[in-house]
This record gives sequence, C-alpha cells and structure tokens, in this order.
Amino acid sequence: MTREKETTLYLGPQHPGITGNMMVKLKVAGDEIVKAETHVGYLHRAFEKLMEARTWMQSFPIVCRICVPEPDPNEENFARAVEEIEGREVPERAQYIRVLVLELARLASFGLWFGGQSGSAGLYTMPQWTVGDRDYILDLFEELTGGRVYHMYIWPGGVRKDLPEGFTDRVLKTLDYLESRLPAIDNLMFDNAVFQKRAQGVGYIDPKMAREWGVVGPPLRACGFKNDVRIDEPYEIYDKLNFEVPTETGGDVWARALVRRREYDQSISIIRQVIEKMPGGEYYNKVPNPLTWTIPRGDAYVKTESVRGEFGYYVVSDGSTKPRRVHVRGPAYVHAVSLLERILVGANIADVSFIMNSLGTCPPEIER
Amino acid sequence: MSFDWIKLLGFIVTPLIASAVGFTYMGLSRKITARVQNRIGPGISQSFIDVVKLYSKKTAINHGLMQHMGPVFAITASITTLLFLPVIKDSIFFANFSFRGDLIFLIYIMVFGQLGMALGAGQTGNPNSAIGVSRGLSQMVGFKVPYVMALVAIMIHAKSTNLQEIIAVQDGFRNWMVFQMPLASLAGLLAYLGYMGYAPFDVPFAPAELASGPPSEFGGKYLALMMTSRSIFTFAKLVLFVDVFFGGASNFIELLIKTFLLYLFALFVGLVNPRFRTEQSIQFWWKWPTAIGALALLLVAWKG
Amino acid sequence: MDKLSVEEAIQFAIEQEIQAAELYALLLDKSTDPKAQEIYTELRDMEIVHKENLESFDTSEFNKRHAEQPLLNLKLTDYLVEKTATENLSFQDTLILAAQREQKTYALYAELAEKFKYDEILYKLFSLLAREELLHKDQIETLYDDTVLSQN
Amino acid sequence: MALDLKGILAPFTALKQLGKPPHTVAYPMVKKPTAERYRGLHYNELDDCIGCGTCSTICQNGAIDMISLDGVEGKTGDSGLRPRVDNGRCCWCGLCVDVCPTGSLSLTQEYLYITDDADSFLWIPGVDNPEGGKLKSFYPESNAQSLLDYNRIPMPELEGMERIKSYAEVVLGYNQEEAQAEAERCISCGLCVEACPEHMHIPEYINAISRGEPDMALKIIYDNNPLGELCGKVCTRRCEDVCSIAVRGEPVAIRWLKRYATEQANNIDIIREILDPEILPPNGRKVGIIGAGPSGLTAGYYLALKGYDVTIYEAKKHAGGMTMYGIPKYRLPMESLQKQIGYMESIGVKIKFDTKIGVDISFEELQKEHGAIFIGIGFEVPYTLGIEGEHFEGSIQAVNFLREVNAERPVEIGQHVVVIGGGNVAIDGARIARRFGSDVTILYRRRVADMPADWEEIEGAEDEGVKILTQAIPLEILADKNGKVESIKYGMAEMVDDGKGGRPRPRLIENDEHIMPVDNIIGAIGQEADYSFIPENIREQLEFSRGRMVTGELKETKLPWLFAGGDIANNTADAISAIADGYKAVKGIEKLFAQKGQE
Repeated sequence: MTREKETTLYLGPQHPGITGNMMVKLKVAGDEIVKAETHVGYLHRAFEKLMEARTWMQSFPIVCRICVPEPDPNEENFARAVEEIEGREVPERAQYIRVLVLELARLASFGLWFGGQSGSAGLYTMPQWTVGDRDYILDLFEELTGGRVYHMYIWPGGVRKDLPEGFTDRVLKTLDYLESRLPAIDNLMFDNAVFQKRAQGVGYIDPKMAREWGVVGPPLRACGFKNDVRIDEPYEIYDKLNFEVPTETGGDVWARALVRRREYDQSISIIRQVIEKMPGGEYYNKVPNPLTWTIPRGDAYVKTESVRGEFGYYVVSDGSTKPRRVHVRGPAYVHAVSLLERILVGANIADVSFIMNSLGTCPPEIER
Repeated sequence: MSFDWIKLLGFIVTPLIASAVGFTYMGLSRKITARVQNRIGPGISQSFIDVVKLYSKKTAINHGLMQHMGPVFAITASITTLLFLPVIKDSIFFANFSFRGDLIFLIYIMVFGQLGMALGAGQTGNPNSAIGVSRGLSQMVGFKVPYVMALVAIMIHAKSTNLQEIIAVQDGFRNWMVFQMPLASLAGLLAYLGYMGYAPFDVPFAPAELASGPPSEFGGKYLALMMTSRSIFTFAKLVLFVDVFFGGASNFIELLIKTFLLYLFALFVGLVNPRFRTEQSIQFWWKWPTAIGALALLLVAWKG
Repeated sequence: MDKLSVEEAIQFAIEQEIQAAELYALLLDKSTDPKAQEIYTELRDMEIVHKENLESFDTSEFNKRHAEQPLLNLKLTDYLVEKTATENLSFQDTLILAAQREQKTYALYAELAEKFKYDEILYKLFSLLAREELLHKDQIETLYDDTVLSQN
Repeated sequence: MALDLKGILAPFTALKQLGKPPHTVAYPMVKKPTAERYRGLHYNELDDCIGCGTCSTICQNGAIDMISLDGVEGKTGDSGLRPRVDNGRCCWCGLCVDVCPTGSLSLTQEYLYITDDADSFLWIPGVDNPEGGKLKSFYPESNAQSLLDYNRIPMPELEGMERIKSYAEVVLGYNQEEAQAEAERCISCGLCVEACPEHMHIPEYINAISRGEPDMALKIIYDNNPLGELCGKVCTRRCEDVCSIAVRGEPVAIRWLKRYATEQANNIDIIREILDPEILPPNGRKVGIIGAGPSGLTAGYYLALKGYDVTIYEAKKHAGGMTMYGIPKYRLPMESLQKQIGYMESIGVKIKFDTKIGVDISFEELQKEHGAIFIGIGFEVPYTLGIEGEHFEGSIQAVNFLREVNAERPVEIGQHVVVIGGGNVAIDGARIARRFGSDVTILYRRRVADMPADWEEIEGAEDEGVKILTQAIPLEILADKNGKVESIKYGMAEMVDDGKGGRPRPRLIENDEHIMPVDNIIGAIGQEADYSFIPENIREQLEFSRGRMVTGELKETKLPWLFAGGDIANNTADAISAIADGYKAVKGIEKLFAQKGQE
C-alpha cells in the first residue's frame, strides 16, 4: 500500500476492543500502525498506598481488586508474603485448597481469554460460550467463598472457610463439563481457517527480545522458553503435582493461543490431582485479633504464576499493624507498556485488540 | 407506460413490507445468534422496539449538511433499489419499475446507498468512521468483481438483462440458476456474503477495532433511519439474489422461505467465523470468487 | 362493732392511717439516725396520702380500683425478729418495724372483711383495704430486700 | 495457498448449539438462587447487637458508621448505636461479619437493591430488611471462624487445696508474653470505658501493653486511678461484664492486664520514675479528708498533685479502708497496698492514722481548719440478720471477722461454719474460714447466678472446697444450753418475678425447714455507714436517701464545702466506684476553690 496521510487514533479508554481502562494512542497510515503509545491513568486507585494506611487484615480485601479476570494470585501473593515475614505456618489442607482455587481461577481466566482473543477478531460466538462456561466456575467460587468474582478467600494463615460438603464432587462435575466443551471450542476457534489466518504471524515477539524485556507467562513460553513459577520455584504444594509446561516456538499470537489452550488442559489435570490428594485437617491457622495484629520487621518477595505470567509482590513490614510498603509487579507492566508499544509498530489496526488480548494486558497491574 | 393505480399502491406498500420483513429477520437473527451462543436472547420484536424508540429521540448534534443527508441518501437508495426489483413473479402489484435492462441499472444503484452513508460518516469527523468508510469502499471493490462477473455470466446465459425474463428462464426447480450455472452462482453467493456484511466480511463495522465504524457518530433518528434503510436494503438484496439464482418467488410465502434461507446462510457463516483483516478480505475476493466468476464467464461465453 | 355503715368503716380506716402517721412522726422526731429519719419521713407522708385518699374515697369506684397488681409477698416479716417502736431504731429496724405494722393492719382488715362477709360492700371495702396494706408491706419488704439484703 | 476445507467446515459444527437449551435464565421471571455462603446485603440482629462499632473500625472502605436509632436505648454494655452501611461504598468483603464480637451481623443471600433515592443507599441492616434474618448466608458458623480470639489466656493460679494452707496470693500474674497475647485480644470498642465507674482509659492501656509498653500503660492507668494495682487485683471489673468479646467468649482479662502493668513497677521509686508526676507548687488551699479508703486516697492524690494541702484522717492503724481490712490478703497483699499508699505519701499526701473524728478531733475543728472536707468513710457497720438467736455466742459478722484476721489479731473459729450472704464479703469470709481448716457452707437466698460476688471469687471458693447452698433463707439460730451456737434453721425459697423486670426475688416456701448443725455463723448480708460523727446541726442540713448521702455530679452535698464519696454516696459499693467518686470530688473541690477565689 502506498504511504498515506497519518491519522491519530485513540483506542480507549472507552472502546469495545480495549482490555480494560487504558488507552493506546495510535498513529496510523491507512491501516498500518506507525507509532503506538500506551496511556494509563484512567484506573489509578492507589492500591499500594491504600494498604499503607490499612491494617494487614484490612489490606486483604483490597488486593484482589488489582485484577478482575484472575484475582486469586493477588490474594495468594499477599497472604504468602505476610506469612513469610511472620513465619506463620499454613495447614496442608489450606495449601491444597489454595491451589484448587488458583487453578480454578486460571480456568475462569482462560474462559475470559478465549472470549477476548476470538472476540477481538470478530468471532462473537466464542465469548458467549466461554464466558458462559466461566460462570459455572464462578458458581463454584460463589459456593466456596460467597463471592463470584472477588473471592477474598485466600488470606494470611490459610483460607477463610472450609470446603462445603460435596464441593469437590461438584468441581469434578464442572471439570467434566468444561472438558466436554473443548472439542466445540477447538472446532470453532483453533481449527478455524479464518482464525488461523488472522493469528499466524501476527504480534511476533523475538525470543531474544522476550528474554531481554522481561516478558513472562504464555508470551514467553510461546517463544520457546519453558518458564513457569510453579515449576521453577514451586510454592504451596505444586512440587507434589504432576503437570507439564507447554511451549511453542512461533512467538506469534497463534503460538500464544496454542500455549494457553494446552495450559487449560494442564489446569484441569492439576485440579483433579489436588482433589484426589486433598488431605483433611485444619484449613486455617488463626491469626491474632486483626486490629492489633503486628507483623515483625522484615520483607518478602513472593511470586505466583497467574495466567498472564509471573505475578510478584514485594511486602515490607516495619513491625507495626500496617504494611510499610506493598509493591505489586504484574506481567502487564511489561506486556502492555513497553512490549505492546514495540510490537504494534507495523501491525494492522485490525490487530491491536487482538495482540493486546494475546499478551494478556491488564491495566490495574500497571496502575496499582 | 400507462398509469396504473395498483402499481402506485405497490410503490407505497412494498417498502413498508420490505422494512417489516427486514426487521423481523433482524429479530430472528438475534434470536438464532443467541441460541447458537447458548443464550436465550431478546424477543423477535426487539428490532421494532429499538427502531421505534430511536425515532422518538431528539437530536441536538450537528456535524454539517452531509451528516443530515447521509442517512437520507442511504434510505433513498435502498427504496430505489427495491422499487426496481420484481418482488413476486408476474405480479403487477409488486412489479414496480422493473423494465428492460434493469439488472445493469441495479448494479449501479446498489452502490449509491453505500456512498450516501460514506459521505455522511465522513462528515462526522470521527477517524473510526473515516477508516470504516474507506474499508467499506475497499471491500466493495473486492466483492464487486466476482459479483459483476457472476451477473454477467447469468445475463449471457439467460440472454437478457431483464430480471423478469431471468426469472422466467428459471421456470421449474431444475432450471434454477444455482443448478444451471453452479459456478456463477457460487461466485455470486460469495459476493452476496460480502454484501450482507457478516463475518468474516464485517470489516467496515468491526466493533473491536473501529467501534462500529461509519455509524459510530450517528444516534437517534439518524441511526433509526439507517436501520430502516438497512432492513429495506437487506430485503432488496435477498429478493435480488432469490430472483437471480433461485428462480424468484411466485407467491409471498415462497418468497419468505427462500429469502429467509438465504439470510440464514449469511448469518450462519457470520456466526462461526472471525473477521478478515481488510487486505485479507480483498485478497480473498480477488482470489477464489474472482477465479470462479471468471471461469463461469469463460464457460458461458464458450458455450454461448 | 357488730354493725357498721360504709361511712363508719371508712372513718375507721382513716383513723388507722392517722394513728400510723402520728406514730411515724413521733419516731421521726426522736430519731438521730439520718437514714432512719428518711424512712420515717417517707412512711409518714405515705400514711397521710392514704388518709387523704380515703377521705375522698368513692365507693362506686370499687371496681375501678381493683386493677390487680400482683403481690410479691416475700414473707420477710414471718421470720424477722419482731421490733417495737422505740427511739433510735436503726435503718434496718425501721424497715422491719414498718413492714410488720403493715402486716398487722392487713391482718386486722382481713379479719374485719371476714366478719362482715354478709355485707357485700363492707366485705369489698375491707378486702380492698387489706390488699392495700399488703401492697405497702410488699413495697417495704422489697426495699428491705434491695438495701439490707443487697448481698443476700 | 491450499484450500483448507477442514478449517472452513469445522467451525460450522458450532451450529449444533442451536438445538441445545440455553445456559442463561429468563431473568427476572426466573431467578437463580444464590449460594449458601453468598455475601449479599447486610443484616443485623438488632437485639443482639451491642453497638461496639468494631464493624465500623474494621471496614476498610469506611462504609459503616454507627448511628442512634429510635427504639434502641443505650445501656451498660450497649452503646445504643447501630451500624449503618453505605451500600455505595461497601465491597462485601465480610470482614465486619468476621470481627463482629456478638455475631449479630451477617451477610444475606439478597443482593438486589434498586432505588432512585441515592440517600437510601445508606442502609441500616436489620431495620431496612427486618426479614433478613431468614436469609443469613455469610456469618461465622463457629467462634473458630471468627477473626477474634474468644479464649482468654489462662491466669496461672495456686491450686485450690494448696491455697487454703496459707494467705499467699492466689493469682500469680501474667508474664510479658501472656500479657501481650491477652492484650492483643482487645478490639478497643470502648464499651468498658463507659461501664467503668471511673471511665478508665482501658483500650489505651491495653493497647500499650499489646505494644509491649507496660510503662506507658502504667502512666495511662495513673491518669485517673492512683490505685491501679489495687484495682488490678480486686476490682469488681464491670468492664469485663460488658466486654464485647464476652458475648460469645471470655472477656478480655482487663483486670489482670492492669495488674500486669502495675506490677511491673515493684517499688515506690520505680513508680515515681515511670510516672514522673508533675506536682504543682503549693497553692495554700487546705482540704481535709475523712477516711483513707479508696475514695479518700484518690481525692487526696490528685489534689496533692495540683498543689493542695491535703490531710487524710484515718481512724485505724493503716490506710486503705475496706480494701485493707475487708479484703483478704490472699487477694490483696499488704505490701501491694503499702506500696501504692507509700507512693502517694511520697508526692505529698499526708495521712493521720489512729485519728477518729468526733473522738480525737472534733468535726467543727476540722471544718475550721480546712476549706473543703471530703467524707469517704465507707460502709463499716454490718446489717444484722434480724432473726431469732443472733445474739448467741458464735454468731459473728464477716466484716468484723475479716478485720480481725487482716489486723492479725487472734481469731477463734469452729469446725463447721455457715456464711450467710452472696457478696464478695461473704465469699471472702468463707474462703478465710477455709484457711482455718473449717468446713464452710454458704447459705444464699437467691441463685448462684444472682450472687453479687465476682464469678471468679465464687469459682475460687468452690475450688477451695466451699459448699454453696442456694435459695436457703436463714430462719433462726439455735443454741445449746450454754448459749453457744449449735445449729441453724433455714427454709427453702422459690424465686418470684417482681413484675418490674428486676432480678427475681426469693420467697419463703412454707413448711420446708431444715436444721444444720454448726459451730459458727458468719453474717455477710450487707453493711451500712455510721454517720454519728457528723454533728447534728450539720447532719440536718444534709440529704439522705436509702442510707446514703445524696451528692451531686461532682460529689458535692447540700453544704458547698462538704463532699462525700465512696460507699456512702453511691449504690455500687465497690472500690472502683469509690475511686471514681474521689476523682469527681477533686473536680468539685477545684471548682469550689475557683469560685471562692473569684469572690
């Protein structure tokens, strides 16, 4: 195509294709992007600062709000960081329940991703299916935690309530159902010629760049790196579980989609193992009175593998009843700012949302 | 042409029927879409409710003359297209203005609505609209090639450019153009998908990319006008393709069945496919459908 | 006192009240204990009020006045050592004395009620008066229960 | 490019879904029920709520405020406030539910709340959804699920049978670790402050202890209580009765925590060093105090700090009043009391011992010498049982018995002892008698639950082998021919409701009498004051009610220069109320002198 006049296009903050309250300012020549800039600031709720003015327990309902699609890694990180500084033991049953919750959350989040990835390509049937199926997982969460999206369930010392009677059976039933849906999803999305045409070769990340830029999660694994916190630095009971870390070498949206599709299978298998091995006993090592609970001086950096990749929390305590500093390091910081600005250049404007979805951008992690 | 009262009545009633059918199909499509997507979906009458509501809205925005004229052009073009179509075979009431050579006229007049919308959307100043318009025109360039090839092949085969005559040629189930001219029909039907604007050819509107593209700055009465125009135009397109490829319809029931099946075809393709990128879409048209259209043209020329 | 008119009966009761009031007034005068003095004052005033009530007593109101207040009857007077009205009784003894006086008056009226059982109005009147005294005894016993017996 | 037929056709399998029933429901005709644990709108059991405000404190959104409601009256242990939730701010985390000490707050299965009135988003749970109690879904099913700790750190004590061998202090006290752990249970609701007659700054000093700062705690305690250690050992602790933790568990051991804080300073010098009191220069104003009991000492201490010239006149050999002579030494050792009083003397409080007003010095003289006089003589005179046979030898009064024992004078007591009464004095008498090796039975007219004595004291007595016979009314004391007590006749009682909502009263059951052989009978049914030292002419100008002097808000009497406090001026008859009276009187006396100064 010939070089046309450049137009400025604002993708977001209110745009059906944007992945949250952020904006990408695009300079386009025809359909081709010449320059992309990520603009944030529409969602700044000062989570980190809020926590500095709240007691340890009061901070706990805040963290989950850093990520809507998958709040549980935040809860897990916060709880684990506090436990690490304080030296608090977590009952084994609680660790299993936590992994159960984390993996269910992965499934739920993948449900959103399936929808987002194909929806941003114009395949509107898929979001309705997978977001609908995600609701069956949310039903489980509602039963377990009392909340559908924000669970506020994993907290320092263990989990908030024990599994309800017969809960694991219902989880297994839901897993069977989710698996039964996979052939249809494969047919509609992964076997779809048009989808393949859209995804292949788009949003390519060079493996060298991926390493240097600190790309994590499926985008990194799609570049051929076998990188997963659950394997590299196992937390909770992941070292007792059997699962694979799928990798691809394409480095494009298609490779990332394949990685996620296979991770979905892995998560289902992990949940089945967790339920099989679920021990009895206590689920909560009670913390002292939340109003006077102090954490000894110290700091901890903990990380959890979220669907978008390594999710880190750095927590500092000065020995008082409130955190001195909580720093959140979410994958979106790299993915949605530096990486996105780089790989959008030269892409078609049709692919902006498509690429953003494949990277798993989530603005609250940037503006925490 | 002598003045005929029945014809005049037909002029008035046809667009009304067309828009009613168009809106009903839209409502049905929403219901069917919902069911494929595991939803219950809105009631079939939802499109009527929407358009009535939109017509009752007041508008205070002014982007200039063309913004006001755009929707009017669009609906004018839609009605005009409709009026040059024989809706029911051999019916005086629905014969409208179908005269000799009208298929060629239709090829031109069908572009007019798109242009009207393009002009209107261009005036609103929204870059998404502008990009949508340019995408729409680019894509039209794409699917017009096989479309025209297919129609020409059929005109050659039927040895007429008159729609009434083309319908007459297709007397009897086996004489339908789909069976007589399978290759030309295939090209024509693919072009029909482009005309309908469902996925994977919904590039001009593309919500996830362009926030609905051309109509994004239109609301209230303007949007209602465009919706009406679209429903009439949808009906017109369906009638045209039924007339050309499926032997027309000798009564209203037959017409509804044929057009609805045709409508479902576009809908189903749209439901299960993502969108092409613009250049992928154009490349697509210029590859298979054009090749098929050209082959059909060659065959018919060689035979004829 | 075999026959009695209603007016005479009321007059009799008024005299009883006057006697009681006079006794308390006398004791109050003699007492040096501020706590006992307070009780005497109260008792005296109470008796005077009763007297006034009786003076304006209307026999037709019998039924109205029978709004039954349940009686506690703690029976304290049954086993507490009997006190006689002497100078300088302590607070505790004052209360015992008063309760026992009410008990006695109650017994008197009860006896009279029994005696005039044949006369419906008189029977009602004396029963009422007896009950009134019992109520007063209850009040004093309750006070005793609250103060002297606070820890028992 | 090859034609990918599978890629074109496979997606059409999605159309199979057309024949399947949809996943969504036809809302609002069909509603999906919420889960059993659903965190929906709040509900508050208004009758169970005590308005402690912990929900408001924990709410990290600031969505809960405490408001007063029509029909909800504040009372002891209930602030009268109830939570109001701003549904526009609430995030339904449920922390408020998890810290609610009473368990009255819960979340319900309801979540729909539609209104066009933005103000009505301020929602009073329980008032706005009175039926919500049937839909409770998110609530702590057990104490273990609550965020609070309902179990008290046990207080180390001497073993029951070990105790009766000596007068050694029964309670051993917390160590730092235990004290801190216990202090951390406090939720700082402050209901205790309201219940404490002296309104001590309880949450503040408990927080200081939980931070590991007992010195700071001591300072806070001395803010308005100079007898903190005394209270730490023997206070009737109405604070703990209203402790919001106590609704579902054991109250925070406020008394033991105070004891811990005060015991960290184990001599007068350390107390002075920690408190570092600011003593104002003498202002030449003289105040006389009659009785060195808790109220007199408190008034004396704070007046002395403010530069007044204070003299306390005490009839006995030691200061402390009933706390010295009435409370057994296993509860309040002599050294502890001496330490506290010694510290007061060290800052300038003068105490004249063995000085009885009306005998050693006349009241008029006192009045002449001092600008203001405070009377805190306490209830020293016991009420008698008022039954037959009380005069027999062997029938004694607990107050006298305890006084003799505490004064270390020789006391004779027989093998079988009956103590009559259910107050702390009765329990003290019983437990002291146990230490003489006697078999002790307590006769009480009401039920154990009605006993005014401290429950810990009752338990302690039972641990030490004291038997308690309830609903037993002593009727007569029988003696042998030598006039020595031989047995006691008692009758059983039924509890009757007084119809006014007060505590039930015992009524004698006729013909249910029993006789118990006994060597000694110790009466402890109550005490009164002896006002005979006050001259007649002054007494006449004062007002009395139910055996007590009538005083105003600042403990002033009808006579502007005369103040009264302690048992003779309040209805509660305990050390902490006496301290409160003394503290109030300080303000009254200051006001008096300020007015005098203006004239």
